[in-house]
Amino acid sequence: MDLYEYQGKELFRQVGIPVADGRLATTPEEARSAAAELGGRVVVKAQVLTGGRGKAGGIKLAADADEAEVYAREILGLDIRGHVVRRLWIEQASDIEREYYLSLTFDRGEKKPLYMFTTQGGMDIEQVAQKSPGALVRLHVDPLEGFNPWQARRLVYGAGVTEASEQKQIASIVGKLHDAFVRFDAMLCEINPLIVTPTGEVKALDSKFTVDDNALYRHAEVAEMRDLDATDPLEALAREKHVTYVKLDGEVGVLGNGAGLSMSTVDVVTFAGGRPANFCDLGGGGDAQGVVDALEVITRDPQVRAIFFNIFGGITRCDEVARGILQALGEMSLELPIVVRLDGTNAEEGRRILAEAAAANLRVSPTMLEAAKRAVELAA
Amino acid sequence: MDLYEYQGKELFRQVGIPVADGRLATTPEEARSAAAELGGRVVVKAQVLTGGRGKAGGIKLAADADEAEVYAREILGLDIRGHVVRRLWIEQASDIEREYYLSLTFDRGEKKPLYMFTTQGGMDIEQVAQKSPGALVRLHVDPLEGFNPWQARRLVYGAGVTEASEQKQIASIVGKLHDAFVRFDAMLCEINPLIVTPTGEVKALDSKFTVDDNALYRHAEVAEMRDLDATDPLEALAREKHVTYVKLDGEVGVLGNGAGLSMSTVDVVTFAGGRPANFCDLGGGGDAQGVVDALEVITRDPQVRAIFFNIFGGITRCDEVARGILQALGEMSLELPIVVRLDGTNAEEGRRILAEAAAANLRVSPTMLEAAKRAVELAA
Amino acid sequence: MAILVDTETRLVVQGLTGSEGRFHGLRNRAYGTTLVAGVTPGKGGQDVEGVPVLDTVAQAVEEHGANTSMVFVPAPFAADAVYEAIDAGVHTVIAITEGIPAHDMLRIHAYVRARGVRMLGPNCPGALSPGKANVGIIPAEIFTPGSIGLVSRSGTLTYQIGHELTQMGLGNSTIVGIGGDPVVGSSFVDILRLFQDDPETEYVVLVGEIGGDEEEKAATFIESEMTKPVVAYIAGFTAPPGKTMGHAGAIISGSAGTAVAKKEALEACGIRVGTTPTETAELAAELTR
Amino acid sequence: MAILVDTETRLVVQGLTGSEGRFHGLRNRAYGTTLVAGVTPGKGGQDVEGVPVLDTVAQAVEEHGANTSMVFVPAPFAADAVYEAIDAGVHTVIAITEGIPAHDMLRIHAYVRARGVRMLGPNCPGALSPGKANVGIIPAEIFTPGSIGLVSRSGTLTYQIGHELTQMGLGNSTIVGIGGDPVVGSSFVDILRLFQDDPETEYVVLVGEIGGDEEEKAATFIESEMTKPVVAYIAGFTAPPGKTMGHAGAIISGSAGTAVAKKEALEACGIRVGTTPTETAELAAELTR
Repeated sequence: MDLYEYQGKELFRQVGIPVADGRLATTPEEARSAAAELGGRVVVKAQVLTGGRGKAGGIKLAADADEAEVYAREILGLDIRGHVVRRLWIEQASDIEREYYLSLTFDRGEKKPLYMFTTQGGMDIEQVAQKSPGALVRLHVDPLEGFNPWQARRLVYGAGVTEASEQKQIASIVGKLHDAFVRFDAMLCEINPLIVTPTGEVKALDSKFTVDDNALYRHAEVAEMRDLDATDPLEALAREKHVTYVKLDGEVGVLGNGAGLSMSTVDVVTFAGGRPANFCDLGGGGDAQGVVDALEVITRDPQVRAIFFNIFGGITRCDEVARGILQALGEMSLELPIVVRLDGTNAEEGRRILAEAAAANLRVSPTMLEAAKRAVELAA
Repeated sequence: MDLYEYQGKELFRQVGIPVADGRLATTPEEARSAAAELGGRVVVKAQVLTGGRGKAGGIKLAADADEAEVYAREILGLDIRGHVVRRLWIEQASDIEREYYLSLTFDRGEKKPLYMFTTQGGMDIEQVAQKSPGALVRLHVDPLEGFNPWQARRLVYGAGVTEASEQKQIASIVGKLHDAFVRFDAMLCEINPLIVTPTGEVKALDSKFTVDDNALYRHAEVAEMRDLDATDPLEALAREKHVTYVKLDGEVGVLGNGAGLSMSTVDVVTFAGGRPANFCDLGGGGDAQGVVDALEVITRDPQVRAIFFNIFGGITRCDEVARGILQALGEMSLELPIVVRLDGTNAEEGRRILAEAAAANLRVSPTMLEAAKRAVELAA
Repeated sequence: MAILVDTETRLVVQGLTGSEGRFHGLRNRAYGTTLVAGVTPGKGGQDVEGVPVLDTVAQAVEEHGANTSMVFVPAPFAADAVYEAIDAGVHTVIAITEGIPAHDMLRIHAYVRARGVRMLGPNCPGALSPGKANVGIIPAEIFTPGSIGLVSRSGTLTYQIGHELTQMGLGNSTIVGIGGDPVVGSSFVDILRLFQDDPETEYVVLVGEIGGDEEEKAATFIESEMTKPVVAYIAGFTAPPGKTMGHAGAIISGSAGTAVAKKEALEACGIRVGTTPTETAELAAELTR
Repeated sequence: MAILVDTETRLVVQGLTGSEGRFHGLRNRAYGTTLVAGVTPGKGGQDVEGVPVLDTVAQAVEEHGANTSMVFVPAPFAADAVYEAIDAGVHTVIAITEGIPAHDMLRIHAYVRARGVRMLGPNCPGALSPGKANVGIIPAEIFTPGSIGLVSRSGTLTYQIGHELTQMGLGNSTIVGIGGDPVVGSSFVDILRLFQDDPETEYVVLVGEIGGDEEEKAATFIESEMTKPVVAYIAGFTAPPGKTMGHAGAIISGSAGTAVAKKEALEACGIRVGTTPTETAELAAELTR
């Protein structure tokens, strides 16, 4: 789960990482009063779960509350890479002397948290890594031993920070970032830029914070931060129905059982020349109601013109799936063409059930590849 | 550093281990008002840093405040195995249905914390270990991974606790004992007995808590618990002077440099037929003032009849030690016979300095063994 | 022989009294796996169709000689269950449980490695050595004994490919699901090493998917250390970046972990990669001719 | 050869700019030890009599090829310094610092073992291989090169015995102080194993003291795995239970860790135990005849 800048900063604040004072605003009026409360110059920042806000006009420096309101009006509703701005973060403006970069990420390859730090902040870290790899200090943390202060020194001295007070402040932030990472089950904690002000203060000017979905059960306060308005409405419906669903941009609705097979099904549709409308995983033990729920989500997408049901029965029984399909047809008066491929546990029984129902829009195909081709044709 | 029962219970309370309510009292009057405040029956418990209080009459059950005062009067000033009772813990009386034993100790051999748990509580655990080893569950904790709940289950089920509520309460206490152990740098946390009341409540009826002296710098609140009145006055003086000193019960005052050599010196005095008055380590880099301080502590013991100075110079320079001895002789007008053996760095110079001083009570011996014999003779 | 599970396996199921644990535990027993005990704290003394239920894994090891544990405990308690199994002394832990926090797995991974214990999962279908033992939720009836080792991060996709192999008359030595989470107990390389050393395995099919770099590491390992032929399949060519595709571990982060990159890495090391499950099975069949 | 420190040693001193670190670091250099750098965070760029001071141990390893670290950092910061040294990649850490909390050492012990790094101390005098290298605070002038390996939990007591050996014309391969704390990086057994494998060592003198059970473990090891003759000394026969005798680790807990028990354990394994340092040196001298 990705957090907004202001949410990540709230978590930073909780572990003691210095951030500028700010307020959330969802209307120009709120932006005005937030700016008035904060006093002085403020930055009006679009809260969107994507990068490139600055270039897209989503960040503006306002001299006073009036200007903050004007900018808020401009930014709210802006579409930034497909994300509509609904929230603003109004923050006291910070003077910037230098921009650094600090992150702690979950390194799957090494199975360890990985620190990255460079004094070349403010830009994309992948660029820094490519252009001047020597400027980027990387350091893993042992998951059992955890953080020790030498690691902060290694980053700070390794990157060539020379001013003693800066060294000390950054070292402290490095340790606190680890606190945040562990305490909130983060997959990513990024501060870019980590700024030094002209008076030598170090603080986090931005935050990128991703929390492990599997760990949300032990972080109720973070789980509540999820912005349901920002997620795709179909994906929100899917979440509600406990259906694993990812919206894609085509016409062939896809339903499989198991993540790997479902991904493979999406691929096969593509290879057959079609465009999948979604990824949808019925899960390992799908029952009839699961099938109904999944079909409801898939067919809510108006782009869908045909549906491909690809089931390999294991724990999932094909007869149960067949019954679910018929139940859904009955309840939803579906008229879209549906191609079904059943194999594995009770596949014959499943096929027999579908054949007996003799629904006009239902076709059964013997193999995955053939079924995919059929579905692509029907969606054309 | 060993803590009194009431101090250990305070730490238990801080981590959430249930203990009975109680008050500290140092006079019979305080004991009375403590008992009155607590209400009902109370137990008057001598606070001494040794075992066997019960048998020595140091624990009494009082029906009311009057009786508490009477018992307090009896117990205060009692000598229990050489420890004079100066503090009492007045605690609400607990009804006991069953007595268990639970501890977490620092296992040097395995280099891991070690849990021990048995339902045969209330008696000496070494006895349980000998008589019915099968009844004692032992379980180590990995120092990097720390505590996990299965360990509590292993103890509780392994020892055969059958009642579900008891299992749950004890499992929780097991986890909290680990919290206490780690949080306070304990070398030992023992609850004996861990009682079950007739209503099924589990609580710690006693505490034995030892904190690592080397870690006291990070536990100011524990360091302040040290009872300077209870330590041997000579050892207290030594602590004040930063001299490593342990009081023994003989006539030959012993001073060495380095813990191993000092221990060896005490041994050699014994093998030579004498009785050492103390262990005293000048430390690795002893200077003249260190020698003066150490001599001051040693000679404060009225039993001392001769002193054996055993120095092997390494980092310590023998000439420096010799000067310290002369300085001490001058300042303290010492008349006790002193046998000095100097070897190693600048030994000749040291011997020359002592020879030139020609003090009447000062003898220089060439070897450790000969010096020991001489000192024993002089003390006889 | 075969790998990981076989006739020597003495299984304890942690969470045997739960509905899933009971269903699959008994199913594994019905297949012929030696199921010696179940563990559910507080339910010691009960039994599940004749299988004794104990309070601790230690009892299963000491009293019933358990050497392999299958974990069906709910996610919030699963990490603790895995530690319990490791410390009790089993040599193999197979964690079926889905949804264990990734940080818990970081610690478990370090812990399990340091102790030389083998672990599959979490979020995995387990391991099946046809004709010998089945530990997990793999439907055994799809597979027949043979010489092809199958290793995958996915369940049903493996069944699909296995099914196609079976249709062609080809059998498997062991089918291994390593799990779909970002950090799992055994990597592709760990399992490939076991297959390389297993006399019953002659060929290997590797079924990867988007996310992480385990397929890339497998490619290097196969090229440098394996003599047995390997073919591969990768799922997720159409997956958009930043979206979790069913498995917690199936996610393209930035430009890392794409199916194209994995396919290229494998092909650069001389490993043929099928475009569809069917083509992959056909490539495997070609090897055996 | 010799063990632990020799002409291959490239030393970095953590805390070189402190008074003790400076004194002993330079003393070690004067003896002939290759001292490549010092580390004091924040003092990088300075030097101590020509020895470069750096901010991190990593720099000492990468830029100066340090392979051994000596730790003189004050106790509250010493654990961190040890971790830094281990992770920077040195193969040997010698911690002179006294007063490191025992819990810190539990964790360090597990950490250092898992990484195959050798560690002496804390609260130890270091290691001296006469004629080759000295890392620590052992006064080298007492010792001469020879074939007796000397290992001890104590400093001065070792000097005493070494001095008596030198007086008899006997020299040492390496003198090792493992440290006087309850948990130290290397046990007697670890060092005995090194001596057993060291061609220059022909005999070993072990100097133990009260507390713990490392002498007992050493006895078993000597009996079962050593071919080289060993004599021993134990200090603390007169020590009362429950009192710390100078070393944090020199304490009899209950009935465990007494000198008598240790002496009996050693003798039961056929190892002669001297009553005094002098007698111990004489026993060692007998071995060499």
